Amino acid sequence: MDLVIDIVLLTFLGIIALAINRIDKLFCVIMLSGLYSLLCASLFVTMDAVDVAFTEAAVGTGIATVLLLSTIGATDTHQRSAPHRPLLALLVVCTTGAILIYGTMDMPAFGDPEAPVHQHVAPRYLEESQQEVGPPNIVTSILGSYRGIDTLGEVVVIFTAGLSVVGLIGFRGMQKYGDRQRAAGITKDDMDEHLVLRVVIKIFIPLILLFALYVQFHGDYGPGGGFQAGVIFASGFIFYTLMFGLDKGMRVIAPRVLGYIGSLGVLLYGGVGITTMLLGGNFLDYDVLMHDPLHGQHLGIFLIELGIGITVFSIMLLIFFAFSSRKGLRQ
Amino acid sequence: MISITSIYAGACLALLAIMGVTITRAILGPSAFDRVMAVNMFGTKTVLLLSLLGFLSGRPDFLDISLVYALVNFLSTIAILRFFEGRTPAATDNDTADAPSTTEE
Amino acid sequence: MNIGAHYNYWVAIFLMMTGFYIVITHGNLIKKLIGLNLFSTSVFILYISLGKVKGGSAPIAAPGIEVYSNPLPHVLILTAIVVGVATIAVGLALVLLIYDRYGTIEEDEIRLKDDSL
Amino acid sequence: MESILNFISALCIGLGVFLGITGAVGIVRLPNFFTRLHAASVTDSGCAFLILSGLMLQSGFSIPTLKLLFILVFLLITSPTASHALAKTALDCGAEPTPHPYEER
Repeated sequence: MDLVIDIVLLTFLGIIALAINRIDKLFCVIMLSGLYSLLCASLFVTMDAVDVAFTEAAVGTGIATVLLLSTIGATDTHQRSAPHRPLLALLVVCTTGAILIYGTMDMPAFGDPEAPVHQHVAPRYLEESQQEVGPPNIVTSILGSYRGIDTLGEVVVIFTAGLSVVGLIGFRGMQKYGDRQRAAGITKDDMDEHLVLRVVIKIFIPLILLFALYVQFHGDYGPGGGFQAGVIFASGFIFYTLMFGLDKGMRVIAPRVLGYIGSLGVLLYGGVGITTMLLGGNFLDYDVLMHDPLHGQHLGIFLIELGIGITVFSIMLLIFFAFSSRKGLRQ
Repeated sequence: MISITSIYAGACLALLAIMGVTITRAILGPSAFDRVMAVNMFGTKTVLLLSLLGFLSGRPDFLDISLVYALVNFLSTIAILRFFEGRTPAATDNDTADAPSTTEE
Repeated sequence: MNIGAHYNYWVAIFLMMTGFYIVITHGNLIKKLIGLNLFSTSVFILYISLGKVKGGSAPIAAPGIEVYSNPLPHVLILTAIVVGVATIAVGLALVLLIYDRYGTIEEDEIRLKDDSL
Repeated sequence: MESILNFISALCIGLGVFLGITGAVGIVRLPNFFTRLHAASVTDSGCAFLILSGLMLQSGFSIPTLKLLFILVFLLITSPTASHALAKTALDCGAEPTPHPYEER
């Protein structure tokens, strides 16, 4: 049964990819890529990767769609050129694809428990993480403890990406927006038009934030963790900004503050590492944080997940603000 | 008496069929709003599919994912609607009013 | 040969090649970025497919469950997704800058407008 | 008791799936955007309600039931809201609901 669902979902993905290639209306392409990422996430669930599905749903579908839409809103909604040398490209692509498919012939069958991937470190993670690290969610144990330095790298990458986006496009023209609106003669309060949406969103924003906190702190026991919680927390603010305007959104939390908060997250993560070194352990070796190694691990993972959550939240929101100040989406 | 698991499985298959139809509508259009509607409906069906999958695999603890889906689906719909506002019908009506300089493939 | 045994890998490769094709043939910068996104997603699918164990369950320990899927690819891909979106965001920021400078997001038109290219 | 509960839950899921399929037929066959939106949004809410209630009956008094309830409430509120906003935006952007769509085709 799982296999049937798997095959059908994969086929849908293939169809959507072809359609994305064919269609030259960028709006439609973005809709399809949203669908694509929803489908991907369902596929990840059927393949037991619940944490990944969680992230893909929150990040791939939510944030990516919003960013793409604001970009085409600020630039151009149509693709104006035909594909460039399609036959040559097709030849290259087919050759590469054929070689890759030839390569899969020697790969172990899908789901084979004897495959080499499952022989090396995974058995240790599965069998001993309960005694060594503690959380029932093994993905969280690996993310926070076994591969903590790796994750620190990723967080720094996200932080850098946020800085680059702000450095590249900044928050152009946001102060003048009110004046421009008045100059253009838009005095009508368009909030009245969306009474229903406004009320519904107002009710939901606190619940969304609460849910984000639940995802953050329940990440040890179920799917979730800092990455997902950060994005969900940011999406609460994105709802508010989309509905009530960028000016009001920035009044709730200013970009400057977001920059500070983002750095704080990275610092918290790195600080835990430094602390463990000062206490005599290795970098990010949480065993030394408390008397009992298991408690130390728990505290360490809690702190670094918090750091991840804070950074991801502030950077995602910062990127959203930067893109929104381009007025691709009407605020 | 049919077992409840086979009911779940049947419902999953039916939902997959519905999702297929929805994808067709999203690809064919014709208007941009049809696509938005299709994406929205697809999102709801995904939420249901994921809930069913949880019960099918016997671990219904992962419903948080469905909740996130519902949330994100709503978020993207709102973003799309904000994208449309203040645009002329020509910019939104995909297949009837193309920009004049568009070159078809 | 059993189709189910390699279908995941084949579709992942197909998606990867479609993304590649979009990146190299289309001149529109946003379309290129979406192609890149397809490409990276196909890698995610490949990794997660490798991690699946038949009859396994999600790697969250619970009483009464013996077989779990391999959690390592999940960790790698989880962070890769977030980094991927951050990358796309930087790419889109560059697209916005290019649009500011040249007034278009088509490669051919940019080339026409700038002699140094 | 068990079998009665199973029967009711199967009935709910079956009805939900039926509604879903109706909606899918609707968005393919109906002639213009507003009629399609009508088909999609009405069945969407009904389908979600029935399937999720069916699952809730299966999971008894537990955390999954609570989560399902949250999903249900969220979908029941956001789905009609999204449809409303979509229809409103379409209307503002110049899509006209036509009284006799079949005759114009």
